[in-house]
This record gives sequence, structure tokens and C-alpha cells, in this order.
Amino acid sequence: MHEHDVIVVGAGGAGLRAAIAAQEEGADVAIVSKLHPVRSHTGAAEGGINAALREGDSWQDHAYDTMKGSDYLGDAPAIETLAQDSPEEVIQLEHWGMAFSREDDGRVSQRPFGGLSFPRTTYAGAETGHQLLHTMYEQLVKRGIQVYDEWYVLDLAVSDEETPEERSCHGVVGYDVQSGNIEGFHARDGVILATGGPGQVYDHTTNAVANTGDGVAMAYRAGVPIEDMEFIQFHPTTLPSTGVLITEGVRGEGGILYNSEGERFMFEYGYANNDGELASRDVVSRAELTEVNEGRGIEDEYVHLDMRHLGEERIVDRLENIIHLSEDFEGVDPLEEPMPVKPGQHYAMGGVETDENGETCISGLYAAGECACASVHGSNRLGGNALPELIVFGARAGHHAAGRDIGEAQIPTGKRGEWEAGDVETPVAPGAVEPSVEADPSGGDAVADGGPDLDPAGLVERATERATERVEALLDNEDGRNHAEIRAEVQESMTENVNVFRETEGLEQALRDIREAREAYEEVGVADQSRTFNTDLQQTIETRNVIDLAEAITLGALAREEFRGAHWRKEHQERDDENWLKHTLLSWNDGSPELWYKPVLLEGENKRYEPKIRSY
Amino acid sequence: MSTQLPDQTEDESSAGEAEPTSAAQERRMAKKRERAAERDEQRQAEEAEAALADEETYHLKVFRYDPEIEGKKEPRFDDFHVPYHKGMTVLDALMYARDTYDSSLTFRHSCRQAVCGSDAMFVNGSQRLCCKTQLSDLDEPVRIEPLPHAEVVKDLVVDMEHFYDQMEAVEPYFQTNDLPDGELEEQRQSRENREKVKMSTRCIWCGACMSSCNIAAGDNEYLGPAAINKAYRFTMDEREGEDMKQQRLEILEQEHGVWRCQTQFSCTDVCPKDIPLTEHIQELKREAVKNNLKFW
Amino acid sequence: MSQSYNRGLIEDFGRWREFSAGMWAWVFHKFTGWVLVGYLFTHIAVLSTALQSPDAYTTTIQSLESLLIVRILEVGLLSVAVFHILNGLRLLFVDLGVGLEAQDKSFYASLLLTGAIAVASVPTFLAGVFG
Amino acid sequence: MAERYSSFEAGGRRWLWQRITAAFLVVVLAFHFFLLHFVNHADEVTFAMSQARMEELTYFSLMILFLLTATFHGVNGVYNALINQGLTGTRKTAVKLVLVVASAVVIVQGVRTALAWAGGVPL
Ligand SMILES: Cc1cc2nc3c(=O)[nH]c(=O)nc-3n(C[C@H](O)[C@H](O)[C@H](O)COP(=O)(O)OP(=O)(O)OC[C@H]3O[C@@H](n4cnc5c(N)ncnc54)[C@H](O)[C@@H]3O)c2cc1C
Ligand code: HEM
Ligand code: SF4
Ligand code: F3S
Ligand code: FES
Repeated sequence: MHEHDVIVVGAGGAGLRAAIAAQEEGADVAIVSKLHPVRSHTGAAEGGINAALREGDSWQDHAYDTMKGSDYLGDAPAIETLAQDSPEEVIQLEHWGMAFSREDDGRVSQRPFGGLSFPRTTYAGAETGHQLLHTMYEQLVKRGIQVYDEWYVLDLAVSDEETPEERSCHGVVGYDVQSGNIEGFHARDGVILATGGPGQVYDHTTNAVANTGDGVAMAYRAGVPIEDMEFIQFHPTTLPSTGVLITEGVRGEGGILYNSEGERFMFEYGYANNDGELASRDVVSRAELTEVNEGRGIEDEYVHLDMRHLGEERIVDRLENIIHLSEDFEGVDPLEEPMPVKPGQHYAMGGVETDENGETCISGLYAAGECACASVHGSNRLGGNALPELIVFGARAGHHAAGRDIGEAQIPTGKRGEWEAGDVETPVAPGAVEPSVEADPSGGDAVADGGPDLDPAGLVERATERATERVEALLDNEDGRNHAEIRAEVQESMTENVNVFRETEGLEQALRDIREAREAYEEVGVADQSRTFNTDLQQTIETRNVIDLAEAITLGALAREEFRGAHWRKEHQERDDENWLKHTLLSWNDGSPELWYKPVLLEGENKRYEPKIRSY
Repeated sequence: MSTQLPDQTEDESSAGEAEPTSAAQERRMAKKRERAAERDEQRQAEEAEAALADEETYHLKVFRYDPEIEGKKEPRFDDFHVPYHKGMTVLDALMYARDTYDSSLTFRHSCRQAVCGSDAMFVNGSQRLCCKTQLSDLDEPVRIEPLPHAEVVKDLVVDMEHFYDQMEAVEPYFQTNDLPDGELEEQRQSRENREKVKMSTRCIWCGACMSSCNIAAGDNEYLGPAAINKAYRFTMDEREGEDMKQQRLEILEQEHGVWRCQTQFSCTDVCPKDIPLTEHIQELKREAVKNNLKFW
Repeated sequence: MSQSYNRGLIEDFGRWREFSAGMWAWVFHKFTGWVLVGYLFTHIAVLSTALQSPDAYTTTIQSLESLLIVRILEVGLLSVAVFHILNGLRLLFVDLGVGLEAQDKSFYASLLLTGAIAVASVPTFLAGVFG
Repeated sequence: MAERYSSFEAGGRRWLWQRITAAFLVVVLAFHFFLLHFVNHADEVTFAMSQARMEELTYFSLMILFLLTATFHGVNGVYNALINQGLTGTRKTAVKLVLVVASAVVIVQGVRTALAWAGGVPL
């Protein structure tokens, strides 16, 4: 068994920042990641990082824009923390040598981004995420922080108390992809999940193959509620064939969207009369799909994004890698022709419920980055707000886990504050196929067979044994079903039914498909019998997470009967502040998911944010 | 020719070597052998079907090797016929082959958009990123092998440890002795200077360059193009200051530093991020010489 | 950790087919360099017959020069030297950071020029050997 | 300053000298070939003719320099090539020694020959 003070799961922007923070606090910290850190998907981020750095801008404005962008579903304490901390964190990155784009006076450049009232998106060409990820990994090397790379975390070691709020987390179980060994990692002070987004729930996504939402699924099954899962952001400009993203920066710099008639539809059809192409992502995504659905799409699939009028010099200076992306992945030279684009899954606003210190309702368990939901983004994330989230909340989680006093959190987690029970009618039962038999490795039913008396190391050991059994079972079932088919079916159904436009019938169909997938998964097996680098095994385990999260997204979408931010319901075309100014939460409950709600916190340090109509 | 440090057998994973003898494993292996033939047959049938169907297919020849699995201990090439669609990349084809024909086909990949650097392989005789290589640009059969000059772990996966070690040997992190006083004050950098280091910051650690360099293949201690480029990124960054530049040049001046480069240019040719590696290495050689001649 | 598997020919020579200009230039430069050192050593050895006596020297040289094979070898030596010089110049420019984009073209140019000079030198070198 | 000086690793100095000798050799080697194969034909070479040339101080010193640079350039090139192939440790030291001795022999032998021709240093 490995032992450290703080264990960080995942080495993207959030995980790296958390590890550095914990080390700054003097903790012995280690990162366990299924990918080598520089392979994390943070490296794909293009556009930039929002931070109020300049004269004329203020954190209050940043907070206000974020709240408005969230369609009033963000929690004010989290949003204000983000806006307050991000300038310092961004300058910290600069001090670590990050290669930001520069102004003539040598200061870092900022550009306008959708939904922002000030050009506060700090950037490094069109490869901001790459620069950020590498800069932070460099700091990791400098500090000599230990990384267990290509170790897949299978599960959490959580104690057995009756309610999640009483449980505590003491470590994780890792699977060494290189050798096939399964080993426990005991965390004396805390475990920080930073496993990134669940993009693989959909088949057309800007996310990496590794983004299977493992952390969210693990925490969910260990009893932590997951929040606002129905809010999935679809990015309006992805290349049709691969899902590769064309940054919002193109529109920020002045790129224009045209339909097949050559009309600048954002204005001509009144989708966003003021901001046009720079309207918030959900608005633009829906506009594009409406164009396509109404027959004004190109090849009935996509629209055109044109930036030729910006001139070669400006394009090469600020958006150079877009030229390469478009050429390599779509075969289109954007200096010569407009690029084809369509909406694709991009970002999950929801995730593991945390407070603004990154802590979940299980003590010693933290989450930060895309896998977490402190609720900064509410129902819709503004472009350029995820990277600051990684460094702000990564740092806070790291500091807090290592024992620094960063103040009492104002956001209650678990069923500690105000909450109300929820109810949603489903065509098939959600959750585990046989909830009672399902041996949840870390969940509550463990009371029956282990007793709550195990010491922390014992808990880690027990979790390791269970994970080992599960892996053995998968390997033994050599002729079982291949996970790939099952995953593909879930992905197709999600893209078909739980996309930008959502209607009751489709959502119900998705739940039926997911149920089928669950049943099929009961028979899943791993054909590859090797212990060495068994990606078949790893992906089979990931597919289960994909199924759990697909279901959570769909359940939330079905329950929420309103149109807010990224969540559009055919039957409910209005935002309903009367009934729905609240977060959707799901608790796994040992296999029979429970839906409940908690109110949105609109009371900030700065002011109370009164919901207003969101128009651009 | 051995190009790897020989001390790789001792590892925390050595417990894994006991594993193949465990009962469960034994049982699985036996079953596995039984099924091997059966599955082969099935695969061939499927392949034939795919080939027969009227659609256009691409013929892949893929290197296979697994130190544990009977029949794969001896390396071999497997054939896959993959239905083609416009815009299909080598990575797409590999994924299709794995998901449809043989789930044990193993390779690293993640982002599918040339930023994570995990899928550099030897495709038709050249180091390329699979996700960034269009099938239509290649001659058939498309031969896919793991990166040369690295130890093969399994199928298309190679051991990257040595590459990482070299990358980390050049103090690959920003260092400076004069940060601005204000917490919220950034260091100034001219546009020209950022432009100068820009290309060098693009490296995604894919290892293609290192694999293509004959010198790196021969001299295991050679820092290699990627690590030198990493050092270039800092040496040329004006924010670090002159004193740091001295320190950096001293690292690069070692026997196995910049002097080993014989300007083969193959690193520059294969780099998927178009980093002018040879140019950077040469510039550093001149910097090093200049730096020392100053005092003669 | 996996056992290592030595890919033998794939690793080394199997790749020559795919070598690019810069790699060929490296191979040729290496080869010609070695030939030249080899020659330097033999050359000095032959010349040092002069230490015995002037006649020994003259006869050694003249008998060697009367052999066709030696004449042909001399053409070879010239080509080797010319290539090494031309490519050496190319390398010197590369070291100065001049014309890096044209590195492949300058290699081909060195090859062509070497060929031309070698052919042009044949009459001079073979003159008299048949007489 | 002394420190700075010594920080210039042998690798770097050898690299630089390889270039300097190369630049020098371009000229001298071309001259040498031209003189001994095109102007004076090789098969007509006799001791006497060599002697005549060697008695000129300029020619004599040029040839000695030629010998020195060519030997350094050639032997250093070979040594580099071997390091490029991963030669390390004691084998490297041994090779270094052999190469140094061989160069010494060639240089001594070459100088003796030149002296024999010139009949002593042609002053
Ligand atoms: C194409 C694209 C462009 C974007 N552009 C922007 C932008 O311009 N501005 C902005 O603010 N945001 C942007 N975003 C969003 C932002 O980049 C992501 O939300 C953010 O990078 C997520 O970072 P992360 O650290 O949470 O996760 P990731 O970077 O995805 O890292 C996840 C880590 O967890 C590890 N991991 C996962 N599962 C396991 C497991 N089971 N065991 C062990 N390790 C595990 C992985 O190895 C990885 O290291 C963009 C996103 C995409 C996809
Ligand atoms: C006439 C002009 C010459 C020029 C311009 C020249 C140029 C060069 C250069 C630049 C290199 C270094 C290559 C590198 O390290 O990347 C080199 C290597 C070498 N040179 Fe020369 N050279 C010349 C003459 C000679 C002569 C006369 C000899 C023989 C004595 C010789 C033998 C070598 C050898 C052995 C190498 C090493 C080759 C290898 O890498 O294996 N060269 N030459
Ligand atoms: S320099 Fe280029 S080829 Fe080498 S590792 Fe970096 S990106 Fe890959
Ligand atoms: S291939 Fe190798 S020899 Fe130099 S130019 Fe590149 S590092
Ligand atoms: S899959 Fe990430 S670089 Fe190819």
C-alpha cells in the first residue's frame, strides 16, 4: 500500500494545481493519473482564461457576468470566489513562465469572449490550455511531486456510516496499467478528485477518449450527491467529422456565421440581435441547429464559420493553430474557404457536489475542475471560465486538504442545508440492475459485511480487495460481451435524445436504452487476458461510468421542466424562476438513485443577484 | 543495438511477475488457448465479409506483441481491413479495428486532436501522430508499428520512461531571480521575444523526434531534440534573465548535450507541431560558443 | 515490466529505405570521413618510404601509380573527398544557421556536383596508365 | 573568468575546432589535390620534385599545418562518431587512448618524412 498525506486523482489543470497547493502547504502529496500529466485534456483548451486584471474591469463585473451567464443557477459564494481569486492565480501562472500572448507594452493580452462585459480573457495564442498544462507540469517537476502515471483509479476507500454526510474518505484503489497490479493508496489527509469531464457519454464531442467521468461516477457510487447533471454545454463550433473544436476566439476576433443562403443568421433571424455571433454558447448552438432543422444548413448538417475577412496576418498572429486544425481534421484551409461547423458536446456544468473550498459532503473527499460542481457555471458556462475554475478551486482544494485555513465554506453540502425531495416519473427503473445485490465497494451496504470499525488503512485494504475481485471477475468472463458495442449504443442514444433539443419522449427513450445497456453490461467481459497494458479491461470499467453518468444526465433532464441555460425542453419553453431556482441532485443510494433539490444561493458578499432575463 | 537503459527489470511492479502462475490466470490462459483458434476463424470470417462488402476498405498491417500471451510472444503483423469513410485518420482505423475485430489491440490515444501526444507511431516508415494522419495520404497496406528505438511494452505501446527522463534532465521549468514585487504584477515580455520562443513551447511530448534521430538511437545519454528544444524555450525567454541563461547553457554544453546533434534534420521532418528543432539546436550551439568565446 | 523485445532489423537497417535527405547526408558524410582518415594514415605510410631512401620512395610511388586499380581508387578518393568537402560546406552553413530550409536541396546539389567532378576527372587520373 | 573558461566543456571546444579545421581544410585540401593531381601528375611524382617544393618554407609549414589539422579533424571525427554510437565508460577511455597514440604516430611519421625531404627545417 502506498501512503501519502494527500492523494490527487487526475493530472489535468485542476489536479496539478491542487497538488502544487497541497505541497505549498507542506503536505506529502502524490498524483495518481490514468494518463501521463501532459496528456490530460486540459491541453486541448484553446480560447483563454477569464480574470479581471485590468483597469476598468473588476471582480464584481466578472462575477456578475458569470451569474448572468449561468442563467441564475450558479451559487454566488462560488462565483464570487472564482472572480476574486482568478487574477492572482493567472498572474501566478505568468510568474511560473507561462507563454501568454503579449501586448506592445509587454503585458499579457486579453481578448473579448462571448457573454463578457469586458475583454478579460487572457490567452496564449489559440493554445491556452496546452500552455497552462505544461507550465503547471513544469512546476510539478521542479517541486519533485510524485506522479503515479498510467495508474487507473478504480475506486474510493470510504467508511461505512449510514448517511454520506457522516462518512469519510481515506484513499483510493489504483490499477497499474503497465503491469496490471492493483494497489491501495492511503491518504492521511484527503483525496482530491480532478478527473475531468464526461464527454464520452456522447459520440460527437470535443472531449478526449479518456474523458469518461470516472471521478464523478466513483464519488456518486460512494454516496456523494451529483449536482445539475442535466446541464451539458454544446459548443457551437466543432468540426463535423471529428468534433474537434474551433475556439470561440474566432468569433471573438470577428468571425462570422453563415447559413446555406449566405445569411448572417444570428442577426437576420433575430437569435441574438445585440451580440450576434458573440452570444452565449447555448444561444448560438440552438441557432445553428434551428437553421439546419429549417433547411438552411449545408448538407443538412452544418453551417459556415468565416474568418477570411480578418486577414491572414491577424489570423496567423492570433489564431494560427485553427488553420492547422481545420486543415488536418477537416481538409479545409480557413484562409481560403469558410470552415464547416456544428454543435458538439463540450462541457459538463454539473458534477460532484462541492462547496467553494472543493470539499464534498464526505469528509476528506474533495473535487475540483470539470468533475466538480461548486456551482460556478450554473446552467451554462461562459467561455474562458473553466480554466480559472481549475486553478482557483484546484488551489483551494489542495490548500484545504493539506490543512490551511481558508475560511468556512458558505455552501452547504449533502443534505445539511435546506433541501426538498424530488420525484420524476421514469419508464424503467433507473440505477443498478439489482440494487440490493450490487456490492457497492464503498457504499452504505458495506455495513452489513464489514462493520464500521475498520481503521483507515483497513478501509483502503478492503476497497482494494473488492476492486481486485471485480477485475478478476471481468477477466474471467473472457467470452462476455464486448463493452465497445454497449458504449456505442449509449453514446448514440444520448446524441439522439439528450442533445441540444430535448423532449420528454426522447428522454424516456434514452432511459430505456440505458437500461438495456445496463443489462447488457451485466454480461460484459474482457477478451484480452494480458496483464500488461490491458486497455480492454480499462475501457470496460470506464464504460460502466459512462452508463451511470448518461443515466444521471437524462434523469436530471427529464426532471427539470423548464428551459434554462443549456437545458432546453420542448414542452417547457420558459425559464421558471418560481419553481426551478434550485439545483438538481442525485444520490446513488446503493443503486436506487434518489432525486432531490436544493435552493440556489443568490446572496453574495458583493450583492444579491436578482434574476434577470438573459438576453444578448 | 540496445538503446535502452538496462536496469528496467527492477520495478515496483515486479510482483506482477508472480501473477501469471496464479490459478485464475492459469485457468484463463488455458481457456484462452482453446479459444484462440476459434476467434481467429471468426475474425477471418468477419474480415472477409468486410472485404466482400462493396464499400471501400483500407488494409492495415499492424505490429502485434505481448510478452504474456501465447502466440503473441513472437512478434507478428496482423491484417485488418477497415471500411473507409472520408476524413478517416489512422487512429480512427485503429479504433475501428479494435472495437470491431480484436479488443486486445493495444495503443495509446486520447485527445484525437493532436494535443495530447500519446499516439505517435511508425506509420509506413515514418514517425507520425495517428490522429493527425489521413488514411488517404498513405499507400496501402498501411503498416503500423510502435516507435522505433524504444522498448515495446505491448502491441503499439512503447516505454516512454527514457524520453521523460531526458525531458526532465534539462531543468524544464521557469526560473528567475527577479520577479516583480506586486503580487498582481506580471513580468514584461516583448512580443518579439514571445514570438521567438513560441514554436518551441508547442511541444506535446510525443517522442516522434527522438525516435527518428539516429544519434539518440545510438547514444542513450544524448538529451535528444525534444529536451534540447525544451531547454531552448527557457534559454531564449528574456524573462529568465542572464544569470539563468548561463546556467541553462551549462546544461546544454555537456558532452551529451547539443554537440551530439549531427544535423540529420529527421527530427524536424517528423515533428507534428512543426517545431524547427534542428534550427533551435544549432542556435544553441552557437550561443554556447559565443558565450564562451566572450571571455577568451 | 515487460521483457524487452529486440526488433533487430526493423530498428536499424530496416529503416534505411525511409531515410530522408538529412539522414543520407549524415551517412555519406560519415562514410567519406572514415575513408579520408583511412587514406590519411595510408598516405603517410606510403610517403614515409622517403625515410628509407629517395629511390625507394620514387619507385614505390611510380609502381603504385602504374596500376590501373590504384588509378581507379584515386578517382574514388577524389569523389569521396569532393563529397566530403561539399557536404562539409553545407554542414558549416547549417551550423551558421544559413539556409536551413534548403538543407535537402543543398545535399542533392552536393551529390550531383560530386558526380560531375568525378566524371570530369577521369581523363586526368587515368592518363598514362595504359601507356 | 577562469571558471567561465573552464565551463566550456571539451565537447564544445572540440565541436568548434572541428568546424575551424574543416574551414581550413577546404582550402588546403583543394589546393593539395589540384597541385598533385592536375598541375603535376601523380605518376610523375618523384622524390626530387617533392624535395623541391618542401624546401620552400611556406610550402613546408603549410604541409605541416595540413597534417596537423587533417589528423585532428579526422581523428576527432572518428571519436565523435563513436560517442554518437553510445561508446561510454572504460571502452571510451581506451578508444581515446588508441586514437591519441595513432595520431601521434602519424604526426611524428609525417613530420619526419617532411624533414627528410626538406633536409631539415627549411629556414
Ligand atoms: C476542446 C476544448 C477547449 C476548451 N477551451 C476552453 C477555454 O478556452 N477556456 C476555458 O476556460 N475552458 C476551456 N475548456 C474547458 C476546460 O479545458 C476543461 O473543463 C478543463 O480542462 C478540465 O480540466 P480538468 O483538470 O478538470 O480535467 P482534465 O484536464 O480532463 O484531466 C483529467 C485528469 O484526470 C485523470 N483521470 C481521469 N480519470 C481517472 C481515473 N479513473 N484514474 C486516474 N486518473 C484519472 C486523467 O488522466 C487526467 O489527467 C475547453 C475544453 C475542451 C474540450
Ligand atoms: C576538406 C574539407 C573538409 C571539410 C569541409 C570537412 C568538414 C567536416 C565537418 C563539418 C565534419 C563534422 C560533421 C559533424 O560533426 O556533424 C566532418 C567530419 C569528419 N571529417 Fe571532415 N572535412 C574535411 C576534410 C576532411 C579530411 C581531410 C578528413 C580525413 C582526414 C576528414 C575526416 C572526417 C571524419 C572522419 C569526420 C567524422 C565523420 C563522422 O561523423 O563519422 N575530413 N568533416
Ligand atoms: S519536439 Fe515535436 S516531435 Fe518532438 S516530442 Fe515535441 S512535438 Fe513531438
Ligand atoms: S534528428 Fe538528431 S542529429 Fe540532430 S537534427 Fe535532429 S537531433
Ligand atoms: S490522440 Fe492525442 S495526439 Fe493523437
